[in-house]
Order: sequence, then structure tokens, then C-alpha cells
Amino acid sequence: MSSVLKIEKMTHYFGGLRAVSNFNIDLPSGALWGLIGPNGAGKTTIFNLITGVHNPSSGNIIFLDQHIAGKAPYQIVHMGIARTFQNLRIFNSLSVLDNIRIARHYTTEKSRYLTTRSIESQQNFLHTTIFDSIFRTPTYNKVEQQIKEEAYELLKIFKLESCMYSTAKNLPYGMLRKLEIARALATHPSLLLLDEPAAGMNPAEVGELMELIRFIRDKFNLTILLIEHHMKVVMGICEYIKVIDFGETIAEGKPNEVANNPKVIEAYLGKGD
Amino acid sequence: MNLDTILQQIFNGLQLGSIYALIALGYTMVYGIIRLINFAHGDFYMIGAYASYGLFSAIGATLFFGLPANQATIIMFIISILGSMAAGGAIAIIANQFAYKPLRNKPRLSALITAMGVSMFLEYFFSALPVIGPSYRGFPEIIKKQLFPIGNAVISNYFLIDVGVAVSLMILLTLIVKYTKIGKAMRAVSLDKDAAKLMGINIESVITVTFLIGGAFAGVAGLLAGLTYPRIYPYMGILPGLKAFVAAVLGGIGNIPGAVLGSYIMGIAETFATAINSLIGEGIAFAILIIVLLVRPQGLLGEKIADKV
Amino acid sequence: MLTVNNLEVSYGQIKALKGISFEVPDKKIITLIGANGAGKTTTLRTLSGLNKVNKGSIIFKGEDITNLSAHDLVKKGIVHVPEGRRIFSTLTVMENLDMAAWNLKDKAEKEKRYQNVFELFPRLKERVKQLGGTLSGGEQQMLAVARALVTGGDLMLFDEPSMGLSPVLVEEIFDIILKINKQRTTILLVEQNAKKALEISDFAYVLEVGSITFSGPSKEIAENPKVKEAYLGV
Amino acid sequence: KKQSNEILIGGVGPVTGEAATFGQSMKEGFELAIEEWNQNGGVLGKQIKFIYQDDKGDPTEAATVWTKLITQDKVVGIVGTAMSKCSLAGAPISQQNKVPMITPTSTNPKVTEVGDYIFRACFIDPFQGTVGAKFAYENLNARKAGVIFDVGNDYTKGLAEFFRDKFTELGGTVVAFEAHPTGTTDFKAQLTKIISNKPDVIYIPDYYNDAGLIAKQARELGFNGPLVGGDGWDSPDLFKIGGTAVENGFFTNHFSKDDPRPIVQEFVKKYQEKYNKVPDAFAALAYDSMYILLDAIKRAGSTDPEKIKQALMETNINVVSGLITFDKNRNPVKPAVIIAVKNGQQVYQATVNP
Amino acid sequence: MKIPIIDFIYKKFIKRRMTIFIVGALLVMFLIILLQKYNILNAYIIQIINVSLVYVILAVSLNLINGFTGQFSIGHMGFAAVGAYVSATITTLVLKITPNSFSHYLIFILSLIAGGIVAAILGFIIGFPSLRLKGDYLAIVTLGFGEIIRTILNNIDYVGGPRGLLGIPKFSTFPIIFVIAILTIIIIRNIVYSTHGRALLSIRENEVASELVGINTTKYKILSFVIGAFFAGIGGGLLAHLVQIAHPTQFGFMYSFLILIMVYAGGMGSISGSVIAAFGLTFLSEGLRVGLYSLSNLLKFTVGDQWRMVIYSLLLIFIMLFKTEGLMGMKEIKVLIPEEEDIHE
Ligand SMILES: Nc1ncnc2c1ncn2[C@@H]1O[C@H](COP(=O)(O)OP(=O)(O)OP(=O)(O)O)[C@@H](O)[C@H]1O
Ligand SMILES: Nc1ncnc2c1ncn2[C@@H]1O[C@H](COP(=O)(O)OP(=O)(O)OP(=O)(O)O)[C@@H](O)[C@H]1O
Ligand SMILES: [Mg+2]
Ligand SMILES: [Mg+2]
Repeated sequence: MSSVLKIEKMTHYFGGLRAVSNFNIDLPSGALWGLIGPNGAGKTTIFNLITGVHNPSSGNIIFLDQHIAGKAPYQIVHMGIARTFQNLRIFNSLSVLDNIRIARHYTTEKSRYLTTRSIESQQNFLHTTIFDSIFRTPTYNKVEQQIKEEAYELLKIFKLESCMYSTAKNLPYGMLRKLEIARALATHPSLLLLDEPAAGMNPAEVGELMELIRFIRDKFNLTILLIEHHMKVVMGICEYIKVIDFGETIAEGKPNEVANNPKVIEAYLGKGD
Repeated sequence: MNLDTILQQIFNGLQLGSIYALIALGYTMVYGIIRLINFAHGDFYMIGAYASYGLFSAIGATLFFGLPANQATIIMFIISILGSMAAGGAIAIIANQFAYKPLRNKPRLSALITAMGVSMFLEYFFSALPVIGPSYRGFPEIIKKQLFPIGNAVISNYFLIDVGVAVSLMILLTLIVKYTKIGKAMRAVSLDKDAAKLMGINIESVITVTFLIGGAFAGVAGLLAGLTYPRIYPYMGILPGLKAFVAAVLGGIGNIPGAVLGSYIMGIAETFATAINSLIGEGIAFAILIIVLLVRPQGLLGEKIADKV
Repeated sequence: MLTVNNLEVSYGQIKALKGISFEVPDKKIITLIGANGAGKTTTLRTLSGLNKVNKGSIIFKGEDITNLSAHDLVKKGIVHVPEGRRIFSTLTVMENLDMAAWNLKDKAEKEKRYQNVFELFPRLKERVKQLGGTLSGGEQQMLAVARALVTGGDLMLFDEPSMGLSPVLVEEIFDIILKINKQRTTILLVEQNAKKALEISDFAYVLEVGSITFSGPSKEIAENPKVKEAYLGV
Repeated sequence: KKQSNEILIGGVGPVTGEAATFGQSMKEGFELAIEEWNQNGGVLGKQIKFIYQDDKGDPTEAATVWTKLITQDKVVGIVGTAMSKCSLAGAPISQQNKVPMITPTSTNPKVTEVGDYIFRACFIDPFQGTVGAKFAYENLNARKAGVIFDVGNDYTKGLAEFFRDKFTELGGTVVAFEAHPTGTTDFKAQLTKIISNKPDVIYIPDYYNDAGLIAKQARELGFNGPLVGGDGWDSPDLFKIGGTAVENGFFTNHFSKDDPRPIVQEFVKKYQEKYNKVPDAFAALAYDSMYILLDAIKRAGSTDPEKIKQALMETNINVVSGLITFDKNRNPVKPAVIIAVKNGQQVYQATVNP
Repeated sequence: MKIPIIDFIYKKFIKRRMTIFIVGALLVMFLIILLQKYNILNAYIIQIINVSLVYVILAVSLNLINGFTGQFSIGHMGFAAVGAYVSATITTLVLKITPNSFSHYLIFILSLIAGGIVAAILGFIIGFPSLRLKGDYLAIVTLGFGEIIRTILNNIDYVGGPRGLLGIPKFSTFPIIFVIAILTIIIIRNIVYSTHGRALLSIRENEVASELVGINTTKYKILSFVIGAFFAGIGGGLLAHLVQIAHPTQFGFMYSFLILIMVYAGGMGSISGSVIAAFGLTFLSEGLRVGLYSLSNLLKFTVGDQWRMVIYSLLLIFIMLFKTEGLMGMKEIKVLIPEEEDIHE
């Protein structure tokens, strides 16, 4: 299998604090890997570095054979990396449908940052300019229709279509979590980064979520990297796990290997069940 | 410009900056605690000036008839300071109670518009009120003015009073906020209102105290401005209010030393820009501010509020 | 100790609580479980006075406390460890505790409580001068609990104390809750980690979209097949 | 209907906003004049009714007010307003609707150039600036002059520029020509610069409120020479703000309160009785404008605008600011007086003919 | 039975809310012109309507920046000043045209557009700080920018300096202002309700998330300033040719604040709110003038015009206290919201 994301010797400082230190990963296409570690270990920071929110102090990030460190977040999205957030970041006062449509937007503009994968998805869309919007040209109408239909398809997968005109902030938390994943998928990613998708969900909902993650990986042909504190999720669906602490990798391997690693038990899992 | 002129201009800038600083402190405190740009703050300053004017006209010379002149002056000056602070504080509390408190949990910008309304109301009301009216009034020399030459430059005792009052009140305020219980509570309320309530803090009283202090500072600034630039009128607060707001933002809004630093920089920048080219001095001063903000987007002493992702 | 009758609360048009009633007996641990958005947080916020009651009443120690303001309720003895910790990020650990001691006039009592807290959380003692915002997630949660203990009260409300914590810390936090309870404090606990919550509590209520659907001793609830399916994920 | 026994005159002035104090004085001047006329039986046998409206010192508002007075209230003439920029917004509307207007204090020459229905009661900028320069050079023997003016106010900038030009033409040097923004209270930066150039005289063509402060700060910075200003200085508040600093000050004005002419004495006395204060230039010019307009209506014998306009052109009336006639540009032909400030009093110094 | 072509026309044009809006607007316009002709509406009312319409243009364009894109610009009048001076310079100083022929009107419209374009260029420049500065810090920069423009205008003698640019011909007549205001509303509405507009909204909602779903937030923030400034420039040009003078003080921060008040009192993110507030506040201010005068006549005691603004500001406070999110909140009147197309599955 070819590599989708390859990170080499990535280190990041916040002022004097070394949040990530010498991090390496080589994520094969189609994989579903987990990233775990104690609070403040630097997991979210790694996501922020991959998606361009921060620039790594040193190290390489290679996505589909291109160096992406230093690119703006939106450019990285155009290349095909999407993510969700630890603390929800929904467009609260817009409708559910609009939340999705916004994520579709870039595919209707000319972007210089496409990769093979995203070119393909972009070819499905017409370009539209602001003047099309102002004059409501036929192109505009076609594009709007197209965006809407695709958005609808996606909402159906997440069973959100019945509330597509509701204002997002009125939705219950669990649905917002799903909406955020759907919104990430709307950008046509090849790599999806999920930051604690199960946070604040009860065990039953967690089970549903696990199913959903597996399903979208197959349906959209995704590679997924996931941060989670819910051991059930991590152990249940991840094929491979990296454990970090104080920004450094302390262990990695198959779920059962990691679960029995004494270092991991001491730093993270504890002796309980 | 020769050295003497530069020295003189620095004095001029410091004096102006002191007045700005007193107003800016109130701006910053109120902003810090409820995230409200209180556009009416400049009008609290105006009310402080009128209050001390009224006090002096009412009791002026008569009350201390028996005392020697210099003692009477000092007593009168202290009374004026207290009066202007009381007036500024009172109007601030009233504005908070009636116009801002009902909007506490509402969108931040509704309170901003109300603040503009309060500002307009105070100005227009005082200007329409027959006993006050729109006319300019000469401000009494509560303290006799004296000049001290320093080289070829001069400073007046008013300079010393302005800078002295501003600096000592700023130090006092910093101590209050840093070390007293109410000061810590102010910081707590500004960080998280609900959490503060859960500690048993009555946040409304903390906010009221903040308005009181902020208003009092603006009030005393009004008195000092009246003394220094002896002309008062109902619209006198607009421009200094605006400049102080700019100064507070420049220093990092919500930050107390920042407000003071920003004010002195404003004062000095304005003075020098005017001295260099008086025709476009104000434009230059604003251009400097814009450049400073572009270099330090969070203001000079403001903390960078990183949007933690 | 606490009786809630037919409580209704809404956010604008949305009714978050549609008339719930329950009781919290003295010195017990009561847990409230339910799906996301069921109204658990709303319940706690209403009990501590952060939300307004539309209808119904809350009786605490025999006194009607409906719609009292939050700072008065603290004086009456209700303390709340809110969802998401909510510590004061630019105040030091010590200053955070000082804030919690807002209503404590008695110096000796204050000292005693600080000592107690530092015994429970030695890690906080090491960090008294550190700014709250720079603590790790787990430490922040400890500080939040410590603050509540300093404030002191007879009823402590916990809102998802284990959220976002690593498994080791989750263990630790539940131990602490048990310890606090042993120190004679009544506890109302809201948790997503239903399994753990039911293990340590005496009595449980299940909240679903604003109404209570099940209630009973925690052991029974844990055995209830419906609850098992919905909240324990078996 | 109700107009049958009343004649409606419109007035405009800044009643609110930063210039409200001027609007207030004007209002008092207008109303005093109307009171006198009404006591003497009004005009054309009818009582005069006066509508005084606020323009806030804003041209947009002025345009609206002018439209209101003319189309809604249907006034026969308008007196106003203070600021040239506002009169300039109103003038085209007066002209287009053929409603005569007299501005008491708008000094910009362009105002009356809008059309033949537009008149004024005050000097225009060039006149005062020139007179001031001549006085400084010839009477005060000044050779070096500093100038400070309000960059955002056309009146003060106009006077400053004409002063500079005339003073230089006479052979003097303007050693510093400094501006200040509208609304500031601290002029020390400019004054420090001016005084460091050692001028013999400082020309301060500002309104009394600023002039008082400027004088004070100039004295504080060590300048003891004479100060010269324009009619904007004419207000009792000049002393209240400037105190002793305005001593050794001189300004060009429309009239002197020492002037023994009965109309002057009468005006000052009545004004003091009614308002309990000494009139300023705004009040005096407003009073004159109203007299000029009413006098023209009286002579026209009707409210026909064409006739009033004609009568206005033929004006020859003795008012507070002298014997007024209009030149072909509808500007008043009248002498200027120089007033000196001595011991807190305004003292007649000299008369300068145009 | 359905005839396909008629059905199509019906669906695509007649049933459209936009059609209703345009037809409605035209009817209102002709009605007003008619009433004006028969002197039922006098020039005073028309003047108030004209001024309100200019404020509509200014408020709606500021709403695009503040309400829809979530930026905080408080120096909007700076853009209007540029538009006013540029267009008035063209018509008055350079070409010296008067409103007496069709071609002159055409030149006038072109001069407005020129003013809009220059303002837009400045909007582009001002857009850059918005990339680094947030909230109140951005506000200061926009305020400072407005004041710098004013200072510069005060010092250009060619355009009159503090005397103002005088003798501007009265090109801004009711139909012209009305049509331009309606066009502004339509264009801004069409931008807001489109995929590009949603990109703007997403910046307001959450800038980080917006960037991370692929929106080039840099581009869109600047775009919002450019478009907002363009229309402000047009509004300024219309104002200058309505009042017949362009003066630096007309564009000071107090007037920027007035526009800001209109945006928030109407409801940020609501075009119709801005329209209602622009008319409401202008009519309120003039209504009080007339009202106080009638009151004075009634009481036989003059309630001076100075009380007008006292009442005005009190009413403003009350509006905000009782309608805390502005008159319309984020809502929009229905005719301005495009209908959602059906989904073909
Ligand atoms: N923008 C920032 N500025 C400064 N420090 C930061 C910033 N973001 C994160 N940090 C610090 O970097 C460290 C790693 O944080 P990070 O959010 O990556 O942790 P995490 O592993 O995701 O933890 P958790 O499981 O609690 O979410 C922490 O000490 C945190 O305080
Ligand atoms: N501030 C608010 N404004 C409007 N609606 C709200 C607000 N807070 C909560 N709600 C709504 O009230 C309902 C109950 O919310 P609450 O936060 O009490 O749920 P919860 O049970 O604590 O959920 P969670 O497990 O996610 O914390 C939800 O539908 C939520 O969307
Ligand atoms: Mg994290
Ligand atoms: Mg909750």
C-alpha cells in the first residue's frame, strides 16, 4: 500500500514549551489508525500541524508526495485533508444544509492546490464567480443545484436530512458531532482527521459512531487518523495505534500490543479495567 | 526642532497623555469585565468637569472664608476631586443599571449601540437643559497657576498635578486589581462570569464597583481637563473619549498598564506629529497607531488570545 | 436534602426540561444519566441558579430556593463543579482557591479547607503559583473540584467530571468523589460514563429529552435491560 | 388660513452638536429682533411668527431643514445659518424656490454667489484677514507674525490665509503657520513651535472658545506680545475662558459696545435685560439679519419674493453693525472696527473702512 | 392540464420572490413619483426619503462587512467620503456638467461608479489589516483610516479643503437614488445568498473552521471590504449630489457611528433590518422636528428643537433594550430570501 501521509521528525514549540517532539508517522492508504496519550500530550497539536493551523518548528509533512508544511489551512483542505475538532466548531446560526454547502464551496472555484484525488472530485463541479451570483446566471443555478444535491446525499448518509433547514445550534450535541464529520467529508478529503469524535457521547452512541466511522471509510475510500480517550473505540476500530506523551512517541503497535505495554499502562491506561 | 522644543513637546505630550490615561483606564476596566466598549465614557468625563465646576461655583470662596488662601485652595481642590469622582462614578453606575445591565446576556453589540445612545443622550440632554445649555464655560482657577522654567522649556504646576494624579491613581488601581479581593474578583468575573457566580461572587456588585471606579476616574479626568484647558461644554467628552478609546486599544484593551502606556504614546505621538506638520498632524498620529497595531495586533501589552484549536 | 418538583426550564423557544421531579437524600451519591442534550447540564445549572426556572419548585433543606441567584445559593450550601472545568485561566491556582473562598470570613476555617484540599490533591499544592490555564486537563479538573471543596457546601453538583480525561485520571477522579462523599457531602453526579457512575452511586435517574424515564437504586438501574442497551452499550 | 394674520419667517442654526453654542446665540439675537418688531406692530400689519430649526452643523441636515421650511412651513424668508458649509447646502434650495435668505455669519464668499436671493450680514473672509494683517503691521509695528488656525474650519482657515498673504505683501514675515484639528483643547504643540520662532504677534482667527484657550497656553509658554483675532473673538466668554491671557489682544469686529449710536446701546441693553448676559457677535449679527429682512419686507410692501429680493438689494439701514448697504455680490458694505482687550473689557480702538 | 412553457415561466419568473420584490419596488417608486407630482408628498418628504435611501445604501453595505462577514468596521463614512469627492470632482470640477441632458446623467452615473471603484480600492487596502486584526483592534484601524481620509481632504485645496467642494449640481433625484438603492439591495442579497456569500457567513460564524473547510478566508474578508466600500462610495457620491456640497465634516466618525447604529438597530445580518432602520431613524429624527413644532403650537410654549435629539437618543436606547438583537434580529423579510430549489433525487 502506498503512503498517504508521511511525517518525519516533526517538532513543535509553543514559546519554550515543546508540545510535539520528533514525531514520525507513515500512514498507508486506506488505514484507520489511532493516536492516544494523556491530556496535554500534544495530540491535537499534531492535527493542528498537519492541517496548517500551526507551522511545525522543524520536520517534514508529506501528503501524497507533496510537502505541505507552511501551506495555509485552506490550501491543505483543497489538497484533500479534512478534520473535525475536539471542541465543536459548527457554523451555529446557519442551517445544517448551509454548514455542508460551505464545505463544498471550494470545489466551485478554481484552486491551485489540487492533488490527483481532489482534481477528480472537482471536475464534477462547474466553476462559478461572484458575478454569476450577482446576475444569477444559468451557471449559478446549475452550481447551486449541484451543491445542494450533493449535500443532501451526504446528509442522508448521516441521517440528518430531516433537519437540514434547522439552525445548527438547535441540534442536540450528538447530531452536531455527526454534522461536523459530514461537513469534513463534504470537502472531498482523502485523509480524515478525527479529534475525539466520541467525546461526550454515551456508550450506546459510541457504538453507533464506531459503525459509522468504518462505514464512511469504505464508502468514501478514506484514510483515517483518530484521537480518542474512549478505549473501546480505539481498541475496537483502530488497526494500529501510536501512543504519545510529552510530545514524544512512547509506544506504538497493534491495539493489543499497546494495551499491554507497561509504559502505556503507567502513563495512560492505569491499572483499572 | 531644537532640544528645548523637544523637551517642551515631551512635557506637552505627557500632560495630554495623563488626561487620556485617566479616561482610558475606565474604558479598559469596563471593557475587561463585560466586553463593552462604553462609548458614553467620554461623557462621564464631561459630567465630572461640570460637577466640579458646579461645586466651585456653589461653594467657591465663601465656605472657607476664614482660612488662609492656600489652605482654602487645597481643601477646595480636594472637595472638587471628590465631587468630580462622585459625579462620574454615580453617572456610570446609573448608566450601567438602566442601560447596560438589562442587556447583560444579550449580543455584545446591542450594548454597544445602547452605549452610543447613552452617550448621545447625555450630550444632548445637558446641552438642552436650560441651566447648563450648549455654551462654553470658562473653568475657574481652583488652584493658582504657577510656571516653572526648565531650561528654555516651561512646565506649570498643573502639569505636575495632571501627571501626579494620573500616575498615582493608576498605581492605586493596579494595586487594587492585583492584590485586593475585589480586584481579584474583577479578574475572575472578566474571565468567566458563570464560574464566578458559582464561587458565591455577586457579579453584579463587582460590575457595579468596576463602573464606579471607571466613572470616578473619568470624572476626575474631567476636573483636571477643566483646570488645564479651562473651557467646558456638553460635547467636550466626544473627542477625548474617542482618543482614550484608541489609546486603550493601542495598549491592549482590558489591560491596565496598557491603557496608560497607550495614552502616553497617544499624547506624545499627537504632540510630535502636530509639531512636525500641524496640517496633517492628526492623520499622522492615526497612521502611527495603525502601523503599531499591524505590528502588534493584540495591542502593545495585550496578551495574544490565541484561538486555541 | 433536595427536592425538585415538576421543574420546567427553557432556552427561548426550546424547552430543555419538561417538568422533572426527583429527590436527593442526605449524604448519598445520586447520579443522573442520559443521552447528549437530554438536559442534564441544564438541570444542574438550574439547581445552582445559573438558569431561570419557568415552572415548578426546588426545595433545599426544607426551604424554597426556586430562582434564587447563584451567589445566594452558594451561601446556602449548593456548590457546582461545572461542565468543562471553567477555571480562571489567568489567575494562579492559589488565586482560584481564594475566589472560591469568597464568602469565607473565618480565617482559620479557610486555612483548614485549604489544608484538606492540598491533602486530597498533592499535585495542586506543588502548583499553587502556576496559572490555571497552563495546567493539564486533569489538573484543571482537580482544581475545579478543589475550588468546590473550598467553597464548601452540603450538596455538590458534578457535571461530567471525567469528560476528556485519560483513563488513569478518570479512575482518580471517581476515587476523589467517593472520598468527598465520605467527608459527609451529598453528591449529585452527571456522567456520560454511566457504568462508573452507577458503580459509585446509591440511586440513579435516567433523563431523556427533558423528562425522567427511569429511576431506582443504582444497582437495579444498571441491570435494567433498556438502560443497559441505551447507556451502557452492551 | 392661519397665515392670514401672521408672517412666517424661518430660522436655521446649529442647536445641537459641537456648534450649538453659536446656534443658541443666534437664536437669542433673532428672537430679540422679532420681539421688538412685534411690539411695534409687526410687519405689513401682521405679527411675525418665527420657526427656528436645528441643522446640527451638518450640511445634509441643513438641506433637509431648508426644504422643510420652504415646502412644508412655507416661510417667506430664511435667516441662517451659522456655518458656511450649511448655508451652502441651504442656499441652492432658497435660490431654486425663490425664498430670500440672509445668513448672519457665513463668511465664505461663495455663499452669496449661489444666486440673487442669497444675502449675508457679516464680513467675508478676505476682508477681515486683510484688515487684521494691516493692523498688525501698521498699528502694532509687527514684522514677524505667527499664525494658528483650525484646519477643519473654513472660517478660521480663510482668515489665516488672507492674513498671511496680506502680511507678507506688506513686507512682514509669517514665521510659523500652524494648524490645529477641530475640537482639541491642547494647542501647546503648535504654540511651542510658533513661539520658538520668536514672533512679534500671533494671529489667532479662531472662535472665542478656542481663542481663549490658545491665548492662555501661549502666555503659559512665555509669549507676551500682542494677539490678534477676528470677529469670532467677540463674546463675553472670551474672558471667562482666556482670563488675563487675552489682555493685549486685538480683534476685528462689526461694532463696538462703546459705540454711542442709540441702536447699539439699545441692543446691548435690551439683550442684557432679556438674557442676562452680554451679546456676542453671533447674537448681534443674527439681530441685524432679522432687521434687514424685516425691513426689506416692509419696504417691499408684500411677501412677494421677487419684491423682497428687490428691496433687499436696495437696503440702506442702520443696524448694530453699522449702516448697511449691499454690493452687487450681496455682501454688506460696512466698516470694521478694531477692538482692544484691556482690563477685561472690550475697548474701541480704531475703525477701518472697506 | 399544464402547459409546460407557461408552467416554466410561472415557476422561474412569476412565482419568484425576486420578481415580486422588483415589481413591488417599481410600484412604490411610481406611486411616490405620482404623489409628488400632485403635491401630496411635498419636497420635504421627498428629501427625507432621498436621505433615507442614501442611508439604506450605506447601511446595507456596512452590514455586508459587519453583519454578514462578522468584521468590525466603524469607519464606513471614510469610503463614502472618497466616493463623494471622486464623483463630485468629476462632475463639478473637471467636466462642469449640469443636470440638463441625458448624456450628463450618464456621465453622472459613470462618475458614481468611478467613486465606487476608488473607494473599493481603498477597501482593498483596508481589507489587509482585517487579516491580522480582530474585533475592536480592527475597529480602531477602520476608524483611524476614516479620520486620515478626512485629514487629507481638509488639506487638498483643489477640492476646497475645509471649505468643502462647492457648487455640486443636483443630479441625485428621487428615481435615481431609489433605483440605485434597490440595485444595491438586490446585488448584496444575491451575493449573500450564494455559495460565495455563504463563504462570508462562515467567516463570521467561525473563522478557523471556515478556513479548515477550504474557504480562503483572506480572499473573502478582503472581498467583503471591497464590495462594502464600493457601495459606500456610490452612496457618498449620491449624497454629495443631493446636498450639493461635499464637506470633510460630513464624513466624520459621528456619521460612521450613525450608520453603525442603523446596522445594529436594524439587526446585523439582516438586509431588510438595515433598510427599516435607515428609514426609521431618519423619519424619526425629522418626525420629532415636526412633532415638537406642533406640540409647541398646542402648548403655546416653545419646545425647542434641541429636545429633539434628547428624545431621539432615548428612543434609540429603548429600541435596543426591548429589541435586543435589533428590530429584525438575523431575520429577513421573505421576499429577500431566495426560495430553495427542489432536490431531484
Ligand atoms: N496555541 C497554543 N499555544 C500555547 N500552547 C499550546 C497551544 N496549543 C496547545 N498548547 C499546549 O501544548 C500542549 C499539547 O496540547 P494538545 O492540545 O495538543 O494536547 P492533547 O494531547 O490534545 O490533550 P487533550 O487530550 O487534553 O486534548 C499542552 O501543554 C497545551 O497547553
Ligand atoms: N444556551 C443554550 N441555548 C439554547 N439551547 C440550549 C442551551 N443550552 C442547552 N440548550 C439545549 O437544551 C437541551 C439540553 O441541553 P443540556 O446541555 O442540558 O444537555 P446535557 O444532557 O447536559 O447534554 P450533554 O451530555 O451534551 O452535556 C439541548 O437540546 C440543548 O441544545
Ligand atoms: Mg486534544
Ligand atoms: Mg451536559
